[in-house]
Amino acid sequence: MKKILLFSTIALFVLSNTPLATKTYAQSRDHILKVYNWADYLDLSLIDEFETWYKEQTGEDVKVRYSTFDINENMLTQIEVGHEDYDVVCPSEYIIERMLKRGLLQKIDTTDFARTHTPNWLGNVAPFVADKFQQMAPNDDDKFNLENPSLRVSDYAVGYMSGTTGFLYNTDFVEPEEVESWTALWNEKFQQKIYVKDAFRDVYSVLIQLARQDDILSGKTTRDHEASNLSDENIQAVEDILIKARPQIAGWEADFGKERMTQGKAWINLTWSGDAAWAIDEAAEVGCNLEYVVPKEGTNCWFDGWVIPIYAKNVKAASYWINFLCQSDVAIRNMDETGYVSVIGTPEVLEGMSSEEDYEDTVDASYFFGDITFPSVDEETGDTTWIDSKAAHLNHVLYPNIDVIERSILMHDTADRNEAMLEMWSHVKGNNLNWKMLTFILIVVALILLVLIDKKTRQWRKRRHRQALKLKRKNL
Amino acid sequence: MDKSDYIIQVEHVTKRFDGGKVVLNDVSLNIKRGEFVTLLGPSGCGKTTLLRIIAGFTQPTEGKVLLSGKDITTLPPYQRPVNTVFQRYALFPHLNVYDNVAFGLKLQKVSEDEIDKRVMSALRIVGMNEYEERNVNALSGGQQQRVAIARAIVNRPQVLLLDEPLSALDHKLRVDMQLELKQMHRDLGITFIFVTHDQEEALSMSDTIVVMNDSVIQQIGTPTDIYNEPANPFVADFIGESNILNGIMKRDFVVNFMDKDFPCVDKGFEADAPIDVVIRPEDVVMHKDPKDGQWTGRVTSCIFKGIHYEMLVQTPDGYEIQVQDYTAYPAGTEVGMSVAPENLHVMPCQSLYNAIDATVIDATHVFMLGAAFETKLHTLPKGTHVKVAVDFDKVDLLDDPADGTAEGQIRNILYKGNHYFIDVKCSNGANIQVDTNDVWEDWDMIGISIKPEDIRIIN
Amino acid sequence: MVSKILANRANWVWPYAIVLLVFVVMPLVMIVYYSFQDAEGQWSLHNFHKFFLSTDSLNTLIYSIGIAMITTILCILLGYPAAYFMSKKEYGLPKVMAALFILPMWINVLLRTLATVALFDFAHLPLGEGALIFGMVYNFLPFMVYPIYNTMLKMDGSLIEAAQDLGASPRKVFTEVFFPLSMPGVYSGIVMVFMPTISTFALAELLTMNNVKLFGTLIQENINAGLLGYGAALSLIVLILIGLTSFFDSEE
Amino acid sequence: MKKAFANVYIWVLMLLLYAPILLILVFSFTEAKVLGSWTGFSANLYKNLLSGEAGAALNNAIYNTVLIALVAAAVSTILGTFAAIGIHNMRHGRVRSAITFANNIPMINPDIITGISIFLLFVFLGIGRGLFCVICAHIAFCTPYVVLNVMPQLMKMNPNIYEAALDLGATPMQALRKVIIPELKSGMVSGFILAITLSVDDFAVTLFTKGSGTVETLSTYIYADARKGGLTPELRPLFSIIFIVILVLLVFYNLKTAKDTSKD
Repeated sequence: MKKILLFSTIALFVLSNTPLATKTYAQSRDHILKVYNWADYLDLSLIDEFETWYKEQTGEDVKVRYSTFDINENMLTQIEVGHEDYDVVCPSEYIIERMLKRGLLQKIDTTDFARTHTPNWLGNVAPFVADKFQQMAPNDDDKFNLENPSLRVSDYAVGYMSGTTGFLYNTDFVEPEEVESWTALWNEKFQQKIYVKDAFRDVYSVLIQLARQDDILSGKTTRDHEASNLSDENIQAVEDILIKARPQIAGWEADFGKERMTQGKAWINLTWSGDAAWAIDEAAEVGCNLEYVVPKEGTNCWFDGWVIPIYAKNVKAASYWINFLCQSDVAIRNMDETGYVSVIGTPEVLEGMSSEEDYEDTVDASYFFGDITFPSVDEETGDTTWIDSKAAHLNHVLYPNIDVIERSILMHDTADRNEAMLEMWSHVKGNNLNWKMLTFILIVVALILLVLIDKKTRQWRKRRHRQALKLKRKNL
Repeated sequence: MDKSDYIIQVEHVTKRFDGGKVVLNDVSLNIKRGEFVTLLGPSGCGKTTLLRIIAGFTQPTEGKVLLSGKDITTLPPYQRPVNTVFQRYALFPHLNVYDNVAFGLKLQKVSEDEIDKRVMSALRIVGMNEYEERNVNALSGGQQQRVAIARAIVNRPQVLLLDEPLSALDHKLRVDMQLELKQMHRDLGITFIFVTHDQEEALSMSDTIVVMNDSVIQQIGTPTDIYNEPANPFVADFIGESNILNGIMKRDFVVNFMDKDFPCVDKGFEADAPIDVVIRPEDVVMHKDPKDGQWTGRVTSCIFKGIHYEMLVQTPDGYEIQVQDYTAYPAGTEVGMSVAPENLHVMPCQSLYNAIDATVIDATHVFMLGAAFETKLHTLPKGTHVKVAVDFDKVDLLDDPADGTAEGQIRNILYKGNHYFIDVKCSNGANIQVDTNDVWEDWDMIGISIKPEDIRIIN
Repeated sequence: MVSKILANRANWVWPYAIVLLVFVVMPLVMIVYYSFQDAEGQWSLHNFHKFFLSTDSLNTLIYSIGIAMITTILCILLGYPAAYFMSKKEYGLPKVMAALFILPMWINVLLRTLATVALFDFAHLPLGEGALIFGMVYNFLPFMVYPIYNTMLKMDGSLIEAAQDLGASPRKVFTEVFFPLSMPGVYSGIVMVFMPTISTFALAELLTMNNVKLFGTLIQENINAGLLGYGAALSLIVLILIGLTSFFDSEE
Repeated sequence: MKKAFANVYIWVLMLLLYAPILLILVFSFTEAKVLGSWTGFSANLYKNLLSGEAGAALNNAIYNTVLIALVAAAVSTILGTFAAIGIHNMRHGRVRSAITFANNIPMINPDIITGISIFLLFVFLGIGRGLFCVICAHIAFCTPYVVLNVMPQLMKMNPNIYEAALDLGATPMQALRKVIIPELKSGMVSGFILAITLSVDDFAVTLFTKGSGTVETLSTYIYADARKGGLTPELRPLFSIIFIVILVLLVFYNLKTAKDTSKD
């Protein structure tokens, strides 16, 4: 007993003295910035830098409480249902759209910037991304009527990272032409060798383009229309594709795909360009050759952006955080760290990311950086190279050629069809019930019942038998 | 007697447990067919082990067990035509009363009707019909007891073994069960071997009583023999109340104890042979007038025992005699007492002194009773095996085992009228007897010390 | 006053009673409450309607039950002899054996599962149903062995002797007495294995690379996706199942 | 013959049971990314375990785990002991059976149900989840086991000693401290230990009650890590250490109990 009391007192003492606790209780809320971001989605050394930078700018202390999620919906649930008071979060575009519709967002507050003479870098975001944001589907009965010109989505959301969905594949086992098309999913050669990202929206939005490619090419319909039209037929079409692909699929990965690929346990991984870029570098180190390709039928060009939920307690710091991340050098560092491509479209980024020896073939990234050419001077050698956004020596995984962008779609919020999608997804994913199993269950149940019945009947028969004998005895 | 009359013959059975502890020491026993035999003795005397050997749960270390002439020593229990009633019944909790009783018969593949007939009759014998459907856990101790008996007798065993079956029942119930068991034995006509530590139980039920102590049989006989002619002080003391006194056999038909001569019916001892005299309290006749009677004394206590009074009488020369009489003599009254010659039970003493095996260590020490004792100077060479004689009253018992030269445990205490006669088991297994006036308890651990001058070495 | 209340020791239960009310009873009420609410927070049977219409959820449930059955049966088949051998002295197995058997039970379940995954990778065996069942058995075997072992240890030896005495050969002793008497242990073993198997989610995820989904996974997915109502409804179904099994258990 | 079979059987089963553990123990001493390829002996995995960002996270996780376990175990031990005494002294009746029934619920319920139900409660009350919520949940599912461990001691205890203490002039509190607690000690200790292990082991409940990512415990940390890459290299030394610790603890515990039993 004494021991236990001792323990508890120690425990409580510790509790009241933990840095964690002091964070929680001692510090007032407006010196805390609660950042909620995807896992592995930030150069963590930036956190301290932001804290010092914020001090410089505003003269106020702030402590960043950084936590991560790996499922959009999970994060949204916590905010919408759990009312968690995150100050700044980084959801995907369709969630941003939903949060807008449901009035879960508040404007990014840039008013202080001028006062603290802090440059506003929010404009560094590539215009093409801003446009994509603005495209988010209008809907009249929403709290936020997005057609209302006075409302710019970019007031509520600032892009962070972007990417495409495609195939990451191991060149030792897979020929490039084998993965030109999404139909690679059906190739028996890859039995149990394909991992698919456990993200039904992305998978849907790319595979629907495979399902409808004839109509799309013949111009009967548009990619974006099909992608955002979650009719039962469309969902069914995608489901059929996946069912057909089932034997090849070895698993549905939340995050472990890259790991399995670098370990050579899988040959193909339907995943995001960012993961791909990261995995390619990782694999190179252990001498495993991976490549990334966007199949011809089309892809989805996705964005994650920073937003400030209405339950946020420290809007000011949140706004500064977003602004901070929009600096070109910060963007580059994040790209190097995470492998994803920042939406910052400044010449500095273009210059920083292009490299002739690493990427001899060029990509047309003018859609992203605008149509610009400028000389770049190498510090050591001092010789000048011309950088041309139309023919830039960039990593095609990160900055796909314009044609890829032309056949890409923007994902829209599909909350109303959420359940239908989930159902389709689990049809494909989790339906392992087969006849073998069913018969087995039936047999077991039957056996159990038999035993029970047998037991009961035996008792009953015995009882009756005894009754009879009792009678006999009485009669004797 | 013709061997075929014996159903169970236990021949020179010795049981030694792994620890080397001897629980049965060369026990031999013949049990007649149809007898009601009781194994009687204090706890730890080995009676239960003997029963388990007969049942087959335990294998004897030496000797063998015969069942109607056939050697069954190695036969597993389930092949022996004997059944046991266990101390705590051991009824199967997953079966109801009926199935518990039918268990054995089912195994013998007896027909349903036959089973039912026999089960019901067995239940009727123990008065448990009507309970057949009951769950055994829902029964009282007595009822469980009856079911256990029914379960055993239903198989018509040649021998029924009962391992203290009544010990768990309260007194009233026990007495009833005793009568019923006796009745059952008569009706069934099979051999009962009954283990108990309760002498009344033994006396009231058995044809033959086997008194056991210290893993050997002390006496075998009918209850009356055992009671009236106890073979030794232990039996006399263990069975019923008794006054046990040291005495000397003057000559045939004359015994001397309490420094007085008494006429008796015993003869054949050599003159002045030391003996123990046993007088049952109810055999002492009391006289109002101290002059009549063979000796006198003052009543020190008088307790009413229902039918009779139990009194303690102090004789002038310091003996305390236990007396039972139908008339009360209040404490303080002077009385005279006499005992009829035929009621004087004379039994020869095993010995007058302790004769102990010892080994010479050096000129002034011998090793005995598991320790080295100092002796008077002697000339025997080292290592010679000798007998050492120590008088009963020359052994000192000490509270703390550590204080004594040797250690021992008190096994048996006899009150010899004016002193206690104590049996001590020493750490090395040897026994010594001690006369003392100190009061000890059974199982006390004590220290033993003997003065050097009291150790007489004899060859 | 206070001391008067304390004097009656029956009252000492109330603090805990309150905790039970708040953190055990209320939450269960919550499950019921949410399971009868649709997305708009209106009372409705929508969730159950959905459950019984969506073949998928039903299949998952049935499939999970199947897996649970296989796991349980394998655990019994493997565990019963083990418990038997360890509880019987004549096999001369050291007492510490039992402890060693239980030991893995104390390692974090995820780590244990990861260990099995590692084993399969190491042996180049495919992850999937096979791995799942192996992992499940691996994880739950101790929970089966332990109760059986205990009942066997506690069993009254005189019952066995009684059976022998009544003419039961060693085989009969086992079938007629020992086995029936050991059943309670088996039942509690089943209870400890069956339901947890149905409702695990992490194990399935790790052992099959998300390929196989158990009922637990389904619940977790829905909760994560913010479909609290449906998640609650599924949980309620598990609770009902538990009720049934424990009812059967008491039947025995 | 039979004996041989029994031994073989048990040992084979043991081998199967420990194969994965041994595998990881061995490969925790090589840096190979992929378990199975041996890139030479090195203890770096152990060295780096608590260093770097991952190390910091792990540190925090361990810290939280210990903190939660201690608080939860201590509280539920005290709570459970009082509860057991209370229940023991209650009249048999509705209230008592109701409480004992409620007491059984967390033991029968699968963790996921316990976790979700408490999660729903906090959602319903609109309280943000976190350390507090986790600790509450852990107390909720630990206490029943404490009660379960203390009850038998109470059964064994002579019902009169408490009265005897009062009769000899002790106040109820003194009687509790000087008479009852000593009687229940062994039960409470084993209850406390059990509570600790349960709390440390727990995963499902914590996952649903920890809310925002700030409160990671060992299990949730492992889960997050496992979702990334199965058994990532840094988990191997962690696993090995945990295994060894448990092994040592269990050995000590058995020795102790063995001594106690031999004593009486």
